[in-house]
Amino acid sequence: MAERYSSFEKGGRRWLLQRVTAAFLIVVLAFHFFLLHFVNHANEVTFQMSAGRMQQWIYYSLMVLFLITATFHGVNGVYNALVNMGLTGARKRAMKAALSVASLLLIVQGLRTANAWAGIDLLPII
Amino acid sequence: MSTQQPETQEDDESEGELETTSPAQQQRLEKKRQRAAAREQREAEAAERAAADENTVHLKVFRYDPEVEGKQEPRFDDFYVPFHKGMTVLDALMYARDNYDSSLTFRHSCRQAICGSDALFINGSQRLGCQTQVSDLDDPVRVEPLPHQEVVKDLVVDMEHFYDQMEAVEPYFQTDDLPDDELEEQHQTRENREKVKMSTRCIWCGACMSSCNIAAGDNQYLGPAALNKAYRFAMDEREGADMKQRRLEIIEQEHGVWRCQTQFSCTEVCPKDIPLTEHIQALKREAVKSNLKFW
Amino acid sequence: MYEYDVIVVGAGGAGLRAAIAAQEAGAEVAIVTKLHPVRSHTGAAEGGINAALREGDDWTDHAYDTMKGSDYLGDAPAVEALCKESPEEVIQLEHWGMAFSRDEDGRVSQRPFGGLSFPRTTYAGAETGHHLLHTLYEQVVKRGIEVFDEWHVLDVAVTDDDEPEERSCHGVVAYELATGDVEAFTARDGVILATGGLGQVYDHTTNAVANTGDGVAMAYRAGVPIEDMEMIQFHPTTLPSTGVLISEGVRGEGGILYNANSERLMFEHGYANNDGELASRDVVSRAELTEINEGRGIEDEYVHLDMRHLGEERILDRLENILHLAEDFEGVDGLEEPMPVKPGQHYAMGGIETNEFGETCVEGLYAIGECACASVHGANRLGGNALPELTVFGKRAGRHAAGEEMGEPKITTGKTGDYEKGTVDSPVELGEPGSGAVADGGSAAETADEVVERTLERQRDRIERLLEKDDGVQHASIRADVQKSMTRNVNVFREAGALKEALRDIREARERYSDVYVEDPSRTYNTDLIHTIETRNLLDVAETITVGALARDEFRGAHWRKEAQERRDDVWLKHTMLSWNDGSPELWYKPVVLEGEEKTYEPKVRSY
Amino acid sequence: MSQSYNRGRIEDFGRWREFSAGMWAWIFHKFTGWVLIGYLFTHIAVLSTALTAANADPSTIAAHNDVYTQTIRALESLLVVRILEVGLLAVAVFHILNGIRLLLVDLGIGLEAQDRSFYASLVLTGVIAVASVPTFLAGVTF
Repeated sequence: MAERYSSFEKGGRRWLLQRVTAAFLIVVLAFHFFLLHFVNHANEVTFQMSAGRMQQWIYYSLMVLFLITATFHGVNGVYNALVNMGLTGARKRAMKAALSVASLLLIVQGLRTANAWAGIDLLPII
Repeated sequence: MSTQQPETQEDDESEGELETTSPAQQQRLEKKRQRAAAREQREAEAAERAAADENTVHLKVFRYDPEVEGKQEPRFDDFYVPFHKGMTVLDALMYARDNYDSSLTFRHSCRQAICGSDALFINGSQRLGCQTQVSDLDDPVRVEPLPHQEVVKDLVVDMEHFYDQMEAVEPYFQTDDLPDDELEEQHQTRENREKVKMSTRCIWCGACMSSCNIAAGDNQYLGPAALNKAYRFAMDEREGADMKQRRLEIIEQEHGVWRCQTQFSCTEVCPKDIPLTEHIQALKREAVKSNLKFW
Repeated sequence: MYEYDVIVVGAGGAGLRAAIAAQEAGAEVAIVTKLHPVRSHTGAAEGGINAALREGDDWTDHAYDTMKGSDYLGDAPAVEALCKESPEEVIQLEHWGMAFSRDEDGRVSQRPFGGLSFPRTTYAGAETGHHLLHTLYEQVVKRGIEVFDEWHVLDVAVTDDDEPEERSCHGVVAYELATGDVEAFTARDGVILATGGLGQVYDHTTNAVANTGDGVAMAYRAGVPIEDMEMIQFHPTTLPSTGVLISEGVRGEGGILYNANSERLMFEHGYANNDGELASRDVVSRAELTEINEGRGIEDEYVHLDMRHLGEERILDRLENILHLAEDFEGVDGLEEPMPVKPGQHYAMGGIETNEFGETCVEGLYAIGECACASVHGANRLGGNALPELTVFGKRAGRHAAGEEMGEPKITTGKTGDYEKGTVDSPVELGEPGSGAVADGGSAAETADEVVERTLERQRDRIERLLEKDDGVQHASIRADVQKSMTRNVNVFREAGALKEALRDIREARERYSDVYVEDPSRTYNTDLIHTIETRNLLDVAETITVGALARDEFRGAHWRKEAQERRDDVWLKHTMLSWNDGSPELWYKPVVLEGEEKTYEPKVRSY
Repeated sequence: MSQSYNRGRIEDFGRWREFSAGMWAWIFHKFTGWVLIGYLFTHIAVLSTALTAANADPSTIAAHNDVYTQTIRALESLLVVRILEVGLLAVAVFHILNGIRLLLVDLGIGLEAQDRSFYASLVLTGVIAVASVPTFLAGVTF
């Protein structure tokens, strides 16, 4: 019982962030779907059009934020689910590290793709 | 009548006793078992007659005793109990125990939904045996011990962990703000009493904890009952702001309120209709509010 | 072997309060209880706690009401202690956080109750006992007091001296349900019995299944005199099918009793022309049964209690719990229809004889709460007087046992003051079958350790015998027969023939019990064994009730006799005492103490 | 409790028939969450073809012959992908609607209606998914 009072992480911040990102995602995801399936039909997608949108900095920023919040919301959700299933100790720490690395990779890869469209050469690694 | 039909496969008769049993006890057990077998036969016949009678309740009761041979392997026993209007599941169990099998074991005391002894898993839901009318249930009535708690014997589960969680939230009133006059009470508004009223109704039956699959996965999760207890004190204005802060720190910890996934299963099974999920959510908001102050 | 300064047996309101008090007085305390504390039957108390708290009220008025309610069988020093200390105990509970109902100004609410001259019953909805029990248990948790829950106390370790007044108590022996272990608990300073009621003697009772009079029976067999056992309270408003209690609070708030002709029976048939439904409990119970017996009952079984006119808002505010009970246990919606009610066994006014500090005549043995008889309730307990008794006498006994100096008691215990011998015209031999008056045979000069050790051995043997015996009678049928006989023969209206019938039934049950065996061989959570042991206690207790009822040929409070339907102060201003006398019960009497601190309570005609 | 005595048939998923609305909502939310996070990774992987495409000759891009455009078109021409997309929409819509429900619960709004709001989320999800079929299947080559 002692560790109850010395928990390294209160969880309250992650809980709140999960809610805040949820609220943001509800709006942006709806917009994303609407734009890419109803305004522009999926089979009409071209590199040019994507690049055209990405070159607008507002759209670019929105998509980058979208990527980061979605990754956090999703990965944090997965982590919570695992913890709720009873993951503890070393396996929990390992899972936390693995999920953090996966998130980082996803965000980096997403950014590189966005940059490819936008013509930005910030992350030139192959 | 108890037909004692095990639903699981028959035990291997040669299976040994627990090592601790003395030869004398073994002999005694053996004799009792023989008599039980004879009785079973008589009862099986009676059971068939009873089963034909519409005015009986068919109970399927979970049986397990770590010590008694034939019960070490969990199984379900059938009892056919004469029905009367207003009969509760507890009445039926008591009848079965007093008339068919005196070793049938369950906790019970007040028979009026206030002592919280007889929370059971009845037809797939956590309920108080005394508060559940047999006529409201589908036949047969399946009675099992509370899920997610270790079974001690038959319908009795180990409540220690539940009690530990209850006691981990400092479940006692603490205030430095008592009136100077020893014979004067602290004042409390009706609104404030109303706010904590439902939370004070908890009878520690453990139904909520048993229904919560987060508590099932995370042993350290405080669980609905303990969090409700924390709510009861945190929201009581008589305790003062400092104490509230302290209480929020307890429920904010990793295995505290954030574990709640708002499945509402605790709220649904609570025999005292305490809105447990609502109370836990209120605590989450209080915790966020108090933390935002420091941001 | 466990060792503490003070051992409290039972963890209801009285036991918990005593443990807190003893610990605060510096003692090392353990509570041994056959249930977990929050399962105790104090939790089922609904109505409230009487306390003279407010302007216009005074503890002396409370004492007067209580003496009148007791039909002058209460002992004034105990009654006055109750009434004087109840206010501070209520405030203490409030300071411990108890969720009392509140007035607009934020103070603790009070409401009228039967037999009270002032609305002095503090309450928390219609579940006052639940809140009191949980508040006290919370304080026990806070103080870290050791609780042995689900340990059934089998016996008290009392020396073997010839006279009970010379004996002393050094501990208890208990059986752990989970493991089947029998262990001794040595008490350096005192054992406090707080085992509660004995309602399971009857089959229609508001009491819990666990209320089997264990403390009374144990103390009785250890030689402590048992007092006024015939005084059994039948609560006028219990649900007919289960015996679940409908609080007096319903009548306190204005609920009305109707018979089958829709007559307001309390007034229209003249049972209580002034107070009506709020007359004392014994008066209302007799009124209802008279109506039923004279053919004005509904379905010849019950009367109606109507609270619909109080309005939904008020009912939900103050009596919500009653709605749930009526719905869950009788299928009646109290907002839409009247509730069926009939009298049911509710409370034992009598019990283990103690003085106003909870001390019995055996040194180091205390009794408090319902199992004790100080006596504050005399022949009839007023509604709302049980909960203050728990806290007031719990605190007193706890402190006294912990060694606090509290002065000379005014109430005598044992045969130390005036007493007279009595006789009872029993059709059968009483007490232990076959035992006669065989002394225990121990030497008088036992040390404390020897007494505890001897008790432990005896109880271990007893458990072994019960478990090893292979054939015989099971306890359940014995218990059921006695319960039925008691309900039939020793109920609200009593007459000699039926009482003797009950004694014959009890005798027969005792003989069957001598062949009792436990079918379940398990050492793990063997409730079969525990119930068998409890049934023995019920037999002893049932006998004392019936003997007392047969001896007292007058009508006083809860005790009504067909042969003598009036109060006979010339002969019966005295307590019925019963001593076990090593197996052959002995009846005797001691006078009531009517002299209070400043005045003497002269018996008056009791009308409401 | 993980160490508790295993009572076989009593354990959780065997009792699915007895689950209440809130429990189903939780299960669906978790399930749709897993699908969405899985999709997010896949989605970024597919979009990553844009990295190669960006290095292509501008004329290739103008003629929509770049790897990215070709990949997307190839995928979108498959009926199964289109059907999966309807499924994805349903999953996302449910997660959003139930997410709104959960946010309301967190704010303490409408807790008494939590079961009804779950059913409403389900129905609404179904309606939106069906209504989206014409749009989602438009232009698919069989």
